[in-house]
Amino acid sequence: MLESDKTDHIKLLYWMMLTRAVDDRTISLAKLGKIPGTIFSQKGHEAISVGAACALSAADVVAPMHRDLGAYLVRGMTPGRIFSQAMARSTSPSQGRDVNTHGMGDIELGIIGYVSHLPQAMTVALGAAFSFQYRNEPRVALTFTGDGASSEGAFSESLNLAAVLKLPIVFILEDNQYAYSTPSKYQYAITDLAARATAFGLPGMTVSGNNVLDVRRTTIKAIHRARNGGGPTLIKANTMRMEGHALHDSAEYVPKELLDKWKAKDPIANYKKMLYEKKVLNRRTEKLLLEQINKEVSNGEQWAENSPYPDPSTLTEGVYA
Amino acid sequence: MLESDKTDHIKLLYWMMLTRAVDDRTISLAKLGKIPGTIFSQKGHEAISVGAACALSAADVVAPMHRDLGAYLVRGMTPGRIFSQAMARSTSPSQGRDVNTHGMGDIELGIIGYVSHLPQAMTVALGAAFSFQYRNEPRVALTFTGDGASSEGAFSESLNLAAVLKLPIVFILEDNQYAYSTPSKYQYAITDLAARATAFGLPGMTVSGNNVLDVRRTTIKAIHRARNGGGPTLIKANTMRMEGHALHDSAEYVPKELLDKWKAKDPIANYKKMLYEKKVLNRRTEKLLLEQINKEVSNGEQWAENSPYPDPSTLTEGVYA
Amino acid sequence: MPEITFLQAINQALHQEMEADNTVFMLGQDIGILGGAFKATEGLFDKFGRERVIDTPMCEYAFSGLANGAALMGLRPIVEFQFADFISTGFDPIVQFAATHHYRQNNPLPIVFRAPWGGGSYAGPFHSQCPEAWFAHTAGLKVVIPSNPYDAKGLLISAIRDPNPVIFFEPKYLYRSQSGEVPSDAYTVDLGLANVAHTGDDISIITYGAMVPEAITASKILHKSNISCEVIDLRTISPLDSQTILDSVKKTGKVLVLHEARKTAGIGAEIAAIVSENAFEYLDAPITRVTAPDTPVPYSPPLENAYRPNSDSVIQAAKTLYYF
Amino acid sequence: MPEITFLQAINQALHQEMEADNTVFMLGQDIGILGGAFKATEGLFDKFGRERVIDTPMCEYAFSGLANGAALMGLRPIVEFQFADFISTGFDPIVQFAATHHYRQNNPLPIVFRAPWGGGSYAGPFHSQCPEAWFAHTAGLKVVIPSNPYDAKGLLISAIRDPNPVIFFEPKYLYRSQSGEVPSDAYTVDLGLANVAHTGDDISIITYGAMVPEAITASKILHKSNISCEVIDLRTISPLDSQTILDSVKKTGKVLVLHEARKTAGIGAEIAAIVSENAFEYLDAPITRVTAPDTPVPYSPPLENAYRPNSDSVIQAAKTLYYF
Ligand SMILES: Cc1ncc(C[n+]2csc(CCOP(=O)(O)OP(=O)(O)O)c2C)c(N)n1
Ligand SMILES: Cc1ncc(C[n+]2csc(CCOP(=O)(O)OP(=O)(O)O)c2C)c(N)n1
Ligand SMILES: [Mg+2]
Ligand SMILES: [Mg+2]
Repeated sequence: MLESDKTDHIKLLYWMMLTRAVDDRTISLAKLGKIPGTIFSQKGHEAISVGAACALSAADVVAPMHRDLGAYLVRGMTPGRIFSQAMARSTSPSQGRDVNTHGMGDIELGIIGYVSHLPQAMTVALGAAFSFQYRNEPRVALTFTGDGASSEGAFSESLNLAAVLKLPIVFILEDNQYAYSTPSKYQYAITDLAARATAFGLPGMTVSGNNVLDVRRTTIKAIHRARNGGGPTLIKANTMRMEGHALHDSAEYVPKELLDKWKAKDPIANYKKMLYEKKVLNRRTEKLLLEQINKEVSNGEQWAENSPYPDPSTLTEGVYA
Repeated sequence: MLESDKTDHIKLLYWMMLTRAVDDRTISLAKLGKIPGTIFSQKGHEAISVGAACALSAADVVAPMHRDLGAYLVRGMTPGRIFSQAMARSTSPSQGRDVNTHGMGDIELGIIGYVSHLPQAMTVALGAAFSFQYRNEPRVALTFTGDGASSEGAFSESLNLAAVLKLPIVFILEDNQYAYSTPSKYQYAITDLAARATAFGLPGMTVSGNNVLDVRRTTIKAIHRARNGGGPTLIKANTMRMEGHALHDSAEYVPKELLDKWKAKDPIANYKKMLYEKKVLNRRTEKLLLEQINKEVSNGEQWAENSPYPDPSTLTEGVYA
Repeated sequence: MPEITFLQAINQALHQEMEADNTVFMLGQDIGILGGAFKATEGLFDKFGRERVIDTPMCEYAFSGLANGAALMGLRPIVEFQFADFISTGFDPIVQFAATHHYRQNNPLPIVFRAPWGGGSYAGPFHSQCPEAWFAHTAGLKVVIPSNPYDAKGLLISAIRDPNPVIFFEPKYLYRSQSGEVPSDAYTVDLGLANVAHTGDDISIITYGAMVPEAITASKILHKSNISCEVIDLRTISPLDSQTILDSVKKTGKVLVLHEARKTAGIGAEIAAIVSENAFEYLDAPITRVTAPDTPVPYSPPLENAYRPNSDSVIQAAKTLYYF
Repeated sequence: MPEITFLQAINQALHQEMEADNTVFMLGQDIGILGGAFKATEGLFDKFGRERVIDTPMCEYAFSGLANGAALMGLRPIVEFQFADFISTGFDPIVQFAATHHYRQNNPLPIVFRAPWGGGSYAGPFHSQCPEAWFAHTAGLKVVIPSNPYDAKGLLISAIRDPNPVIFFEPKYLYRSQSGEVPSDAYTVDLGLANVAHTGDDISIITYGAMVPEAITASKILHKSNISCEVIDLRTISPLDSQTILDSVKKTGKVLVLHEARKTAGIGAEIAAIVSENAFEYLDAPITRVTAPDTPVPYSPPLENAYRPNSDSVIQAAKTLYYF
């Protein structure tokens, strides 16, 4: 294995671990009463958001949904700004105006903030892709959606419009088997959501959403296709949401066996194991990684906590540009 | 051929001829300035609306769109009431409040009036089907949509919801190759819209929309399936819109060759020819049919013209039940 | 009478109407097994099963449309939007079909579109909205927003029994913060009738929803300064009870309209218009609106606290009005 | 200056801005080959091709969302809804994303959402709507409705150049019925400024869109009865030009608000509220609203004629107001 491959593997691990660490810390902060709003659990989704985001080039853009913390981090959003957003501080990407990952966009980093209405981010991503095509730029838009959101009309309209205009866009469908409490069987009547793609004239692929390499490899292919005028692709990534829908949700509606089964498939633990086996990772490197992540997270938390709340006198500013 | 089959064939012909006659007369009335609003041409769609509606039982309901004049007639809406609606008279199904086939419902006849927003009729039909399932009644809802409307989110949401709830409903997609001026290639990127069905977990079939027997046969099967708990079906009926989108549209964007090709496939002329060949139809019967239809149409027109306009003093009545 | 929360009052109304009338059914996201994001539908799934309490896919357009069709065929659907903010996703079937159907087709459409509504819980721009003005401006809908557990139950039962489509917004801020005495049996509170929640002579505070308790608190405090406020709880936003509004205004001559929805073209504007059209000679001061400003609902507590009116802002405005 | 129709003025603005700025592009149904249902986009497809004049599939949600994303990346989309009635199908992307984006994310979204708007042509409940109040109540959008060819061109050019999402409604009743002198070069009419379309001393008629010519006609007739009306053409509905409104009201003391949208919670309510809040001492009579009633727009000519205000209804109301 080449040294550069090793670095690459470690990087993927780092991003996933960072994602989980930020998620965990956010939950702790919430439990300490430091977060006024709610937060969405990320556990189980790390390989998808990290793997897909790592397939992008710097000039590409990403329009994530609410379980894509990894994509924000990979694109350069610091843990500090993420905590600041959760803690409703003025230094956050929304200046304290939007909640958790909503509206956590930063166009300089190529991140489009989403609105709650699912899967509206897909339609915004269409527009980014359209702008690249319009200007003849070799850039691609990447966007994420959930299994539940795939029942919304906006999902189908987006696939269709992307296919008709042959837009340079990649859709990642994170199939975590639940939409809040609603299991797949009450959400759709087919076995594989990737089939939706075919019905609108784009390729649909399925990957293991718990395998970061699989996610990245397939996304790279789709991005390559999009960048070269081949049009859109839908990638369905299978996973399981390992916690409640959001902070307050104990998710008793999820069978314990299902969680147990998927616990064994943890995207980070398994990837780590593989890296140990391949001798890419050793105790020392892992310790260094952990230290670095802890430092980043703690510094970020500190920074966020020291950030001021927005000044109420700014309330009515910026409604118009 | 049995006598009853003959009658049946003649009936199908009668409904198609009546549909065309009412359509033609409406156009004449419009040209005479007797119709304040616009009207949608029906030419090319007669076999679909008639064939599908003739597959229904009396207790079933139909939620048509704007090219399903035949379905209204088959369900018992008189030409008079149809003219009255176009002429904005108080005797019309909407009491002069809605325009052309919009809001031309009559729940006693099992007809649900549509609103303009396409394909919203599909969602209303879902509710009718749901009510049958809820009450355990062996009834079915039939609804129609266009190729253009299939790009709307409401179309996909409807297929999905129908499949998830296994509703007793049949969707007819009238693929007339255009949505107003927009040809199929700008509307969708697949070759056969019936594939949409599969992607949502219901059977999708294709029929010749210019062959009334084919349409009816397939619809009967789908209705039978729905009535027996088998769930929804999508039937795509291929045809060509033979006139402009609506009265004012000269449709210069449609290639003449395309129209010529489809002119040879006229659903009424060809059916008639077949009936002549099979000796089901002869000059005398055809003449009688024509006379009867002319009489119905003329009487209807007369009745409509003699109907009063709504009284302006009723303007604000009936906003609430 | 037992004391129960606003949320329990809603839940009770749903249970009792489902029991009383088997044409009533519910549909929405996560209302079944979960009992709703706020537990408003708790216990219904266990009692009535998936036949009548349906966890739908995410498709506000299609399930609102389904409700239209089911109502047309004689059922009484209750649709839950997970938050009032998501009613914009099911907008078309409500404003185009449900609202216009009786006028055009003469068939009643008895539907209730319910949703947790409003701010005060730092839930950000997309979980705090107050979209009632969109629907009040749309002819053919009734719009109801209760302010206390008693009204919540009685108005919801009325809404379910009403032959028209009713938008029923539940101030989620009050779900658990408000308790009150509520009869255990079913009863109705008439739609279209405002309630004089507090009587007074100097100023009419016209309001609804979660601002009613704020107005009452303010009135009690203002009383100490010898300012006597009458609080009109509209309860039904559309159609408005002009009579009760005008009666109060004719008595006090001073009007303070209060709501947590945005100002421009909100319900407060309509009330100001009704008053200035019909009680002009009785007015002793400008009509004052105390509302949220014309911005999205911001998340951060200092911002939302400044955004959302409360008893303090009412007291301040009432004093200015009183000494006008 | 050449005389052209309202429709030609719109078409000219589109041609000139497309020429001047290659980040401007258009999308909508049948705007390309057909040139639009009303021919507002005629000639654009031939000149700029499908790259910049895009016939979309039928998907108001997705193409409005696409416009949001394209604007975010620096383009200037112009979206056409075939009728204003269909804007409710693309409602979510407009009211949830476009309207809130700058406030939340600090990036400008220069988009124009255009649509033929309003009644008067017996087109029925779904091809005659006036939904401006929905958008005026939604913070973050500008709403513009011109009343004559000169303003139509100038306001549309301003809207295209504006960094904010603008809802631009075109009274289709005026498309061909109104002609006027329009400079052939590009020019702007500022958004947010009302126009005094007719000066007068006794009554302020505050209106917009296709009601402006009705108000002017009425004013001319009323002049013969020695009633002098000032006609304020709002032009921009949101944000409103309170200054011009109040200046006029302070002069006349009598207010007649006129629009063809429905009454309840319409723009007229907002104007009544602004006036009664800010010019109370100047008012000599109740504020009168002349609007459509709270019903769907009916099709039949006798009904729509009764539904839609016109110069006669203005004259009648103005006389009552004058002799108050
Ligand atoms: C249009 C719309 N309706 C309802 C909601 C409320 N809601 C937030 S997340 C969620 C479930 C989403 O499920 P899925 O798409 O599978 O994503 P997941 O949360 O499982 O990652 C719902 C119903 C919403 N955000 N948008
Ligand atoms: C939501 C919506 N957008 C736009 C329109 C305007 N419109 C009326 S008919 C039509 C074309 C419909 O095409 P299709 O579904 O193929 O039916 P066809 O008219 O060809 O029978 C359009 C765009 C509409 N009725 N509804
Ligand atoms: Mg999910
Ligand atoms: Mg078509």
